[in-house]
Amino acid sequence: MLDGRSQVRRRAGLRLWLSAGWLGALALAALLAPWIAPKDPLAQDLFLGRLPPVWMAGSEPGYWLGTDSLGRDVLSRILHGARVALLVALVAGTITCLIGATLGLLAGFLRGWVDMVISRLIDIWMAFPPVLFSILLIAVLGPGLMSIIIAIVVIDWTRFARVVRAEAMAQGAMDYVASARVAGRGRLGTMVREVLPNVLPTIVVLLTLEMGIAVIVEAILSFVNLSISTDDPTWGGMISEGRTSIHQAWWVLVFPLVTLFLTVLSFSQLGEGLKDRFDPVLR
Amino acid sequence: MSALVIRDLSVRLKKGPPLLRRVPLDLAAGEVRGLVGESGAGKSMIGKAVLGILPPSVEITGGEILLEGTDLLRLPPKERRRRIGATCALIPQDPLTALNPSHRIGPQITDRLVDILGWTRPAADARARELLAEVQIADPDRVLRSYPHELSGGMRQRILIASAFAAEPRLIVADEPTTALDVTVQKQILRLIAGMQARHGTAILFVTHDLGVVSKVCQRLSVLYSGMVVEDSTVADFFAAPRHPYSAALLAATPKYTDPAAGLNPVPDAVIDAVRAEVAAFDRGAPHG
Amino acid sequence: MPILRILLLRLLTTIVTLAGVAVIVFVVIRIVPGNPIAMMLPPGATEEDIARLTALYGLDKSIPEQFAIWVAGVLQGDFGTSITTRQPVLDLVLGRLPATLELSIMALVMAMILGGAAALTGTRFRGGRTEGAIDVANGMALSVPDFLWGLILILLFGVLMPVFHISGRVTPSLDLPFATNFYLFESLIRLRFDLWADIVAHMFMPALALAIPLAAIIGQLLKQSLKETMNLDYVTLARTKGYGETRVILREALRNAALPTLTLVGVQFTFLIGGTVIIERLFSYEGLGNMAIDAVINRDLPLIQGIVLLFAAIFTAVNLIVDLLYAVLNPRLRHA
Amino acid sequence: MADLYQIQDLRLSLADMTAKPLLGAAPKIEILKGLSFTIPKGSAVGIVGGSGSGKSTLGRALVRLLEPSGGTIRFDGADITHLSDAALRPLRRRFQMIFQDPMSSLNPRHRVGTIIAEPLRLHGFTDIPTRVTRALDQVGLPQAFAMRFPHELSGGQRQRVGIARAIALEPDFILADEIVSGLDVSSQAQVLNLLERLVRDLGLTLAFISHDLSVIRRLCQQTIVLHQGRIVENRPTPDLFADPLADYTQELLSAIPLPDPAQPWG
Repeated sequence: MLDGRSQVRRRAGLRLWLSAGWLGALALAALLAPWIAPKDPLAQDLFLGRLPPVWMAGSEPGYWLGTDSLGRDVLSRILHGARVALLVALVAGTITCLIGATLGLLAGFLRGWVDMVISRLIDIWMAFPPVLFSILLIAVLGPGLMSIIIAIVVIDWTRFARVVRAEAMAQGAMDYVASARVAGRGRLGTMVREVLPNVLPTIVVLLTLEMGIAVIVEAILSFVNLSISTDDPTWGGMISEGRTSIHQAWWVLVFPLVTLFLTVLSFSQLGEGLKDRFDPVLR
Repeated sequence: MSALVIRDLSVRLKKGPPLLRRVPLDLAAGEVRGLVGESGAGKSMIGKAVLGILPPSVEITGGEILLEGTDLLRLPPKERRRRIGATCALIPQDPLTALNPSHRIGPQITDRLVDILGWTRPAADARARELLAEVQIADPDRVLRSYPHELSGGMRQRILIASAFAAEPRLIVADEPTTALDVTVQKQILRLIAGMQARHGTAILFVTHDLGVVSKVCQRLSVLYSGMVVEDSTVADFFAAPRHPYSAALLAATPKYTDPAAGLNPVPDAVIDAVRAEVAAFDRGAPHG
Repeated sequence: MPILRILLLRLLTTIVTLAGVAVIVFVVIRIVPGNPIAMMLPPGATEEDIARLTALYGLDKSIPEQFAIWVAGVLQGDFGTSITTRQPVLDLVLGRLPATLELSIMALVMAMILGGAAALTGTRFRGGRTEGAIDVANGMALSVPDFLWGLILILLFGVLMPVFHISGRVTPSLDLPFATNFYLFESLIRLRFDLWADIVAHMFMPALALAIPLAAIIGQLLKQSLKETMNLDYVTLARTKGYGETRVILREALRNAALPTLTLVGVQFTFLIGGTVIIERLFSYEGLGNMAIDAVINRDLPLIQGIVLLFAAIFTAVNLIVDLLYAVLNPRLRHA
Repeated sequence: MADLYQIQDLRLSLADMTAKPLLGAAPKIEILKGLSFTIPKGSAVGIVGGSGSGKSTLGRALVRLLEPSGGTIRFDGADITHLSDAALRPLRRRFQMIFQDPMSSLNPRHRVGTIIAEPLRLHGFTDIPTRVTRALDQVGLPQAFAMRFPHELSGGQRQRVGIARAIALEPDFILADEIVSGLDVSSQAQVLNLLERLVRDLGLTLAFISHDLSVIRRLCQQTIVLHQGRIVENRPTPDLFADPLADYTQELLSAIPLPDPAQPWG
């Protein structure tokens, strides 16, 4: 048993480092994109359209991952796209988490009418198809970074609220909550000091998961042409463009897709890894 | 004739510390033997090893389990399972979780008879009715058609006892069968088990932490500490004068309402140290397991 | 009695939920910038033309007034008229519904088969390498959403090894003899297996993309639930009776373990249906979701309202069905 | 000797959620059906009963984790039956509770030191580190344990932390709810000895809830036998054991298996 645990820990550790490594590298690339990108991501050159990656025949030096139909450098666009993706992930993820987790904690711990109101809101929200709702919101708010962030927060707070509510409810039934009452602690104090630390690991997992989801939502909105603007490089926009020329220039789709895939995977694995590592109960 | 003979049974956590240390045990046909010890002493591990229900994290590293002369550990898994199913039974601890909530009571008593022993369904049903009458359940037909949640805890424990005796086993492992019950219900259930045992002549391995219970239902007992049998006595001898200092201390620690002084004597540190040293010496002498 | 109670309670909350959805959508889409009427008229239209049409669609009234008119219509089965196609919203929406339903149910079946198999295999060989591999696969499938799986499937089975169709619901050149829009179902009934195969070849990849994350969730929850159940006393008891491992899992544990999984799968299935919106777009599949995105882009307000409300109705219906299933399968409720 | 607790016709009902109708409140089940008794200052009272007798509910009402639906609870003369949480707060220091399951009653994310210190901080104590040290000392745990998490301790050690948390506040009254039922006999004896010594040394009043009459016999001067929400017997412990009056008490006593084969039992 002891042995089994150390094996799990090793695997969890590897997972944590791999995902943190990828996200760290990506963040660095995003920060330095204007300096390290080999080309201008917006520069079009119709004579250099649909160039394959450098290791293939017919490629052009300097265009490492090839070009799209307008002759824009795929690598440079991926690097610049990372700026948008990570910004959305961080800002939207954090705000969604704060709002959703707070509402969930209040509903699950305080119960009563607070829970009634919040639960009913969650029910109504859950009756919306989220993708359609976000597209609708972008149509209302107009395209742009702010709109995307607002749309994600407005739609996804229920993800946190639902799970945190259930968890807080389960924790509320534990005797350590009763013993805090016996000690004379008030309701809000008990919630923050006693219950919150026990719900925190769940919140961390949800938060990193949400960051991954935010990246995807941004990509989906770019895909249906509702994100920032058609020119600015975003991964979703590149995927959308690559989808149409998939038989002629696969690299336009594959490279942003792989980047997006690894990023989303890393976010979710990061959360699981962090939970395993910093949970005193599991440790 | 012995119903069960265990020789040198060693069990350990996979690549971990030993849980049972060369345990010897002899259970005569029709005898009730108590297995006592504190939590972690390995008392229920013995019953699980016999029935082949050790958790997957645990492995048997040596010894023999002779059931009516056949070593269970040498049989191929499938045959071993069938033989255990045909000749042994378990009375589990918690009546509330030991019956499958989505099956009716009837099949839960008769399934072994039909599926493993090849009885016809009418014969098995008749047997089930007979058994329920024996454990003093009125209206057996209704009970057989019920789901577990429709019955009380005491009723469920009676059904589990009936089910254990269904195939006239030679050996029953009773794993803390009354720990979850109120003391008044415990008395009824223990009486019921003792009565059934006497009528059917079944040998029972009775796992419990309660020396009071042992003194009421067992003829012999084994006291375990850290997977080692430190004492093997008849009940009469043990309660008159326990031989091992650890088992003597355990007896002194057991509360007794007739004697307010009993029950507040923790096992002295010196006794714990001595028995630990014994275990350590044993491990040095016996690399086995 | 409890089943009836659950039903009634559900019905009440459903009404509240649908009313909430209706109000929110109605308000949100009416703050959309840009006049939808101006968009549908040819460039040379005069101010009077626009005003006349705006009045025709009732868009010149206040939002509460518009809402009252709309609700009155809905209660009589009139969901308004689409601005872009000028057809009744109800006809449009019901025409597309079968395609989306078939896709979702196909995905659900795939997810249950895949997830169930993963959970059972993982439980049967728990503690070993097989379980480890299943856990890793589950973890990957779970953390990557349907949109990405769709793109990956397009690359794998549409481009690299083109075995399935990557767009549409059926090959356009085929002659369809169908009376309803339930193509998959009707082709079976009419014994037109050639058409059925073509429809499946179109539906397979979008359905699989939707199914993968749900399969992972089912696999994970069911396996966890199975493993917990396998430690319960009644399972141990069954082992001592002489039953083998596989039999014990299937006969003793599966049913009890499936119950808690079921309620969670209900919520997840509504997520899957929500996912059809983008997956239908990705695979150019002519369902509700694809229509919804067009409706948003064209500012077709009555159509958006109708579609969103229909989705909400489907979601609540799914939850209702799950609650009923739970009650039927749980002996505790059935006989109480 | 004055009474610390005066309980008059105490009634308590809890909602039965399994029978909740579609609309409106769930029906109430009466758990405690009119209990009257007193707990004298400085005494140890045992409360015994089977499962479903209401003994734990009674305990939780005494420390006002539950609000009674009828009758009165007076603590040191003050009526605390319906006091709000805020009004109770200053009083809370004076009646403390030790829980049955220390794994659930000690917050798994806090260190032992924090668990003991937090209540002190809430009640405005000064020199908290000294008090934590002294509390650990009193329950026989080494100082280093202050830095440990609950899951790193054994069952007996966890229960000592529960005791330390309660006595650190210097209360007048301690409620112990089945605090040894999860422990082996040897650690059971250690914890009981410890509790008995502390109650004596600190002059505490104790209510000890248990299903085990043998334990109560040793620890308590007075025993209350509960059965189905009613008091069936409430007498000085030696009298009760020598000559049980109520049928249920007799049944309870005769059902206990003594570790003695000579006892006529079954």
